[in-house]
Amino acid sequence: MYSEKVMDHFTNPRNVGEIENADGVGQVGNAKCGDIMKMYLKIEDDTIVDVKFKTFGCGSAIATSSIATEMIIGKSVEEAVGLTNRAVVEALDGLPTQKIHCSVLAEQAVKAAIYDYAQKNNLVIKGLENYKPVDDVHDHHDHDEDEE
Amino acid sequence: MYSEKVMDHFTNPRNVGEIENADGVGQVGNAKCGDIMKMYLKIEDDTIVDVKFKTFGCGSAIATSSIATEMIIGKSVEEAVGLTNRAVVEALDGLPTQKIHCSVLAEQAVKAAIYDYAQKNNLVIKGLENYKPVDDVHDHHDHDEDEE
Amino acid sequence: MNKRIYLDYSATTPMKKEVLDEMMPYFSEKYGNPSSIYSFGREAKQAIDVARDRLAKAVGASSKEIFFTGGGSEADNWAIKGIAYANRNKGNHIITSKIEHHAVLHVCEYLEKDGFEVTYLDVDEYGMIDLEQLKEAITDKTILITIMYVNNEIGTIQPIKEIGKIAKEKGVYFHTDAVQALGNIPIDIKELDVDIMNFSAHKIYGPKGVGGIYIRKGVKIHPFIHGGAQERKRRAGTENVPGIVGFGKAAELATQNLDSHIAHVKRLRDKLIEGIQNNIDYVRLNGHPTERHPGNVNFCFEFIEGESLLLSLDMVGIAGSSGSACTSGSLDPSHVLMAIGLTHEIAHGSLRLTIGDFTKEEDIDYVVEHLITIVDRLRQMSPLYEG
Amino acid sequence: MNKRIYLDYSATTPMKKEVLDEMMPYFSEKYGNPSSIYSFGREAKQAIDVARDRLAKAVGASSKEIFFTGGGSEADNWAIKGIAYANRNKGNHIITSKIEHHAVLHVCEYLEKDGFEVTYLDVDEYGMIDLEQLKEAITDKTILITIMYVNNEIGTIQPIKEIGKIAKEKGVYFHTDAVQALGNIPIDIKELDVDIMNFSAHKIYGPKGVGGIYIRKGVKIHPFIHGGAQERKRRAGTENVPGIVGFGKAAELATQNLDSHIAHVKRLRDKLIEGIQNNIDYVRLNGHPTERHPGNVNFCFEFIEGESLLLSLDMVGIAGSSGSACTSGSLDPSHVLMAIGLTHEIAHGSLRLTIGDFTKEEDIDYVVEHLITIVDRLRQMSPLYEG
Ligand SMILES: Cc1ncc(COP(=O)(O)O)c(C=O)c1O
Ligand SMILES: Cc1ncc(COP(=O)(O)O)c(C=O)c1O
Ligand code: FES
Ligand code: FES
Repeated sequence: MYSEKVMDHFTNPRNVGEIENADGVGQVGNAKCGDIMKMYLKIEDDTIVDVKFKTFGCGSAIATSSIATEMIIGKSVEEAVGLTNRAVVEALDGLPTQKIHCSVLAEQAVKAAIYDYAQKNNLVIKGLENYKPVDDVHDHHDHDEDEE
Repeated sequence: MYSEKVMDHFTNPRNVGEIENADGVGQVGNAKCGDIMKMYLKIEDDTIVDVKFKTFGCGSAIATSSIATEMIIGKSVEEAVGLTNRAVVEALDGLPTQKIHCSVLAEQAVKAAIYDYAQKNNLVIKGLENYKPVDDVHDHHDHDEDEE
Repeated sequence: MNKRIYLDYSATTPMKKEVLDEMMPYFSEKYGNPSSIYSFGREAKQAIDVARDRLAKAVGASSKEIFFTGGGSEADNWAIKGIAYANRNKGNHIITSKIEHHAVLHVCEYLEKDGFEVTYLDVDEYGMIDLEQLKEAITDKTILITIMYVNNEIGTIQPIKEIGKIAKEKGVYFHTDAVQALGNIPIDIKELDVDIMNFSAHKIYGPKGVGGIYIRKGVKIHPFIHGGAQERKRRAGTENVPGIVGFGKAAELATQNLDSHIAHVKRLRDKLIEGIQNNIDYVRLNGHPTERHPGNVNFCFEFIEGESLLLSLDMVGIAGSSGSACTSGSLDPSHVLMAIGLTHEIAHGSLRLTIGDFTKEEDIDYVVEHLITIVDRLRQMSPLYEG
Repeated sequence: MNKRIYLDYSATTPMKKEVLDEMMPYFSEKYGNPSSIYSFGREAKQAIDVARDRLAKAVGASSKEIFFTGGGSEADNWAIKGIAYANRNKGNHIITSKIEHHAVLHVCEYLEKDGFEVTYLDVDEYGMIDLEQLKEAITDKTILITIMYVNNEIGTIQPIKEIGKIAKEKGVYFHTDAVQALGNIPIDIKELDVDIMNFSAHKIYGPKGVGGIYIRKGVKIHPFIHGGAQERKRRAGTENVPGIVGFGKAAELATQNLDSHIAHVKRLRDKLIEGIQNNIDYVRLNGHPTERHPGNVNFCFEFIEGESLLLSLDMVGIAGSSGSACTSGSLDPSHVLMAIGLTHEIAHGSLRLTIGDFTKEEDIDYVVEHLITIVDRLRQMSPLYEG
């Protein structure tokens, strides 16, 4: 079901934890839907120098959080805003159709954390101009089924 | 499906054939229904001294004809009239439910042949007073099925 | 009885060794439930995917359009009821033929009691439907045409391509029961305007109790067995993993060996037909002379009745079947034999012998030899036969 | 991964050797079609009769009331649709519960779209229906009550005897899905006022893709699969002879070994329940404390999600299942967990471990040990858990 990459990130998730006094914190999803991702950013000179996450969710929710943190560490804030769920899925060598939304969640968690950073610092960040924080991006669980 | 007795009479049917100038001949069933039995009797002093049959039909039609001939040879005409399909079935160690009607056919063939004998000789035979020759006693093929 | 000559391949087939070998691991080792998440449930799931690909390839379909069922009859029921009830708003008329398998006819009869109207097309003396009659039968209420690919009793092959064209032109769904076609004639769904086609594993040296159905993408059909999310929510129930694996293998073998299979059975079929025609009087070959299942032989023997013929053959080790009423316990002889215009008398004396991969040349000699004797013996016993 | 501890016996079971041994001859040797007249078709027929007797005996029914199907789901569909459509003239109301298997619920939902009305009874926190609520739900339009015997997720055993009495009193048919009951609790249909009951072979160490149904003599029900005259015209389709033979054997074994089976799984079940309760905080045992499937363990672990729990267990060789939404790809967690009143948050973290004949004492120790670590690890990763 899951690629080796997913299983690797699920088994040995990178950057689990919290950052005290993080420069940006974002949380998306909700427990009702079965997944919550919380992301902590440490930002220096517009560059993301550290990321940590905590996730309540399925295997792919954990794996997408993990790989997303890797993908944005060392990147500029603007670059990080550009992270798409597609890129996350590709980096994981794919996800089952009904798990794609987990990758959306990861993208949104990154955006939410950067938005928080921007709000705190009164910044306008390219690519986030129209961003609205959402509680639940879980437009949930597409199915791989045909019409009946 | 069939008892050994049935298979024996099917494989080695007794008294197959015709009797020339028979004293009584009876035919029942019809080809449309898939079974015809024709029975020839030789009768001396009110006693059945020889019987032959020809049957177009299934295994049990052949077996019931065969055993019926055995059961009436040597019997008085009155005794032979008393042959029931039940007795035929019992003598064969049973028949599948949907084949019971073949035994009815055998009973009827005997009766028809005796009736013919009675007609030819202007006799009234006990047990045959109300007998009406029928072309097709095949009220056909009961099923062993439940209500649906 | 030691001798055993099996000539009832259209009824069912022995499983081939390769098929059983492929199934074995899934009974007691890789027994995981394919819907589960743990590794050996996934193993089972993958095995099903492989089987699906194999069956899809065997018939020229995409894997996404293939679903597994609990047999050929279930698939027939699914196809017809599923289409009927899902398209009821469009119309209530169904067209079929008089020589369909009971799994089609009895469903149609059931639907008639529930407000559907069914046209049963005639067939000619060879068992062929008439395309003109078909066209005329279509009304604006027609939602489904269901005509079998290859007839199971007399082996007649219908003009499926032409029927499909007509159906497509008129915007009517077309289902064909291909249970007897798979493994016996080439099938390429891409070339046919068929919307639904169904199969059965045990007719092609696979396991009993497993069927398959092709449902063209976009066809509006209800599920038949509701429940769990198996088969992409189209057919509920824990998958018969070993069975499906076996079906996949059997389908693969059937296509790989199709040419040699056809050549083999056809040769023996023609030998048997000739053997009977040249040696026994008062016989009639049923079915089409050329558009015919390569392994199907079906004769009527006048003056005798099918069940006693079968019993007699069985006693010398030959297994065949008959459309005689007496074998089925029903009043009338086979509806197929009646539909091609046989009288009751003659239809009663029918014998179907169907040839398969394990049939040998000498089996045919043996059968002809014994048939001659048996038919003669039964005729001598028959009040209809005037020697 | 070498270690394999299978704790998903309620999903499916490995086939027992005795079962497979009994099936083997029917694949490639005694492959005759049971409907045929020749001797080895009759062999197959006899084998089916033996299987039918065995299943009948296992549940205290007469053989004439037992029919074989292509699985438990087919039998559920048959029971409910068959009764519904055959008795439509009497009424259109069906009563079921909120915790039925999907093979029951989805059929009921289908029927609702076709003019039937369905009452879904509540259950209490243990998963028990309320007999008073049942009585009140019955109207003069009610034709069927369908309540499962043993729940597949949380193991709760319903008061089938009492339900049957109520149904009988009111003249309403009563169907119970006994798929999880067979082989796990004693069943004696003679003692119960049940009209229809269904089973599945692969839950009792038999083959996948074979089910059984008890239909009390006289019950008015339509056939579900129309076609050939198999199963005394009640269920068409060439019989899955090896599968049916295997089911018969499995049913026989299940009853012969019932007491020792129950004692064995119950002991390990209780050990596992205690092991979890004594070593892990924030857990909740789902289902009834006593009226419970002897091998069923179902817990919610707060702050974590079921799929990641399952995956983690799989990595140390433990196979379980979950009512988590994420495993099923559906929006909501298990309808059963919701019906017993769990919140979404908690229901997401459920784990079902079901014990069977091949489970060993040390397996339980291994599972508890690993569960402690895994739950802790996932909780450390969870934003909901405040250490
Ligand atoms: C209670 C219950 N009913 C029905 C079924 C369906 O049985 P099958 O998988 O044989 O279709 C199952 C198992 O999946 C079950 O647990
Ligand atoms: C043409 C045809 N359709 C359907 C079926 C039914 O298939 P199954 O026996 O697998 O249910 C058969 C064989 O019995 C058949 O020959
Ligand atoms: S968290 Fe629900 S599917 Fe991933
Ligand atoms: S002759 Fe028809 S069943 Fe015997």
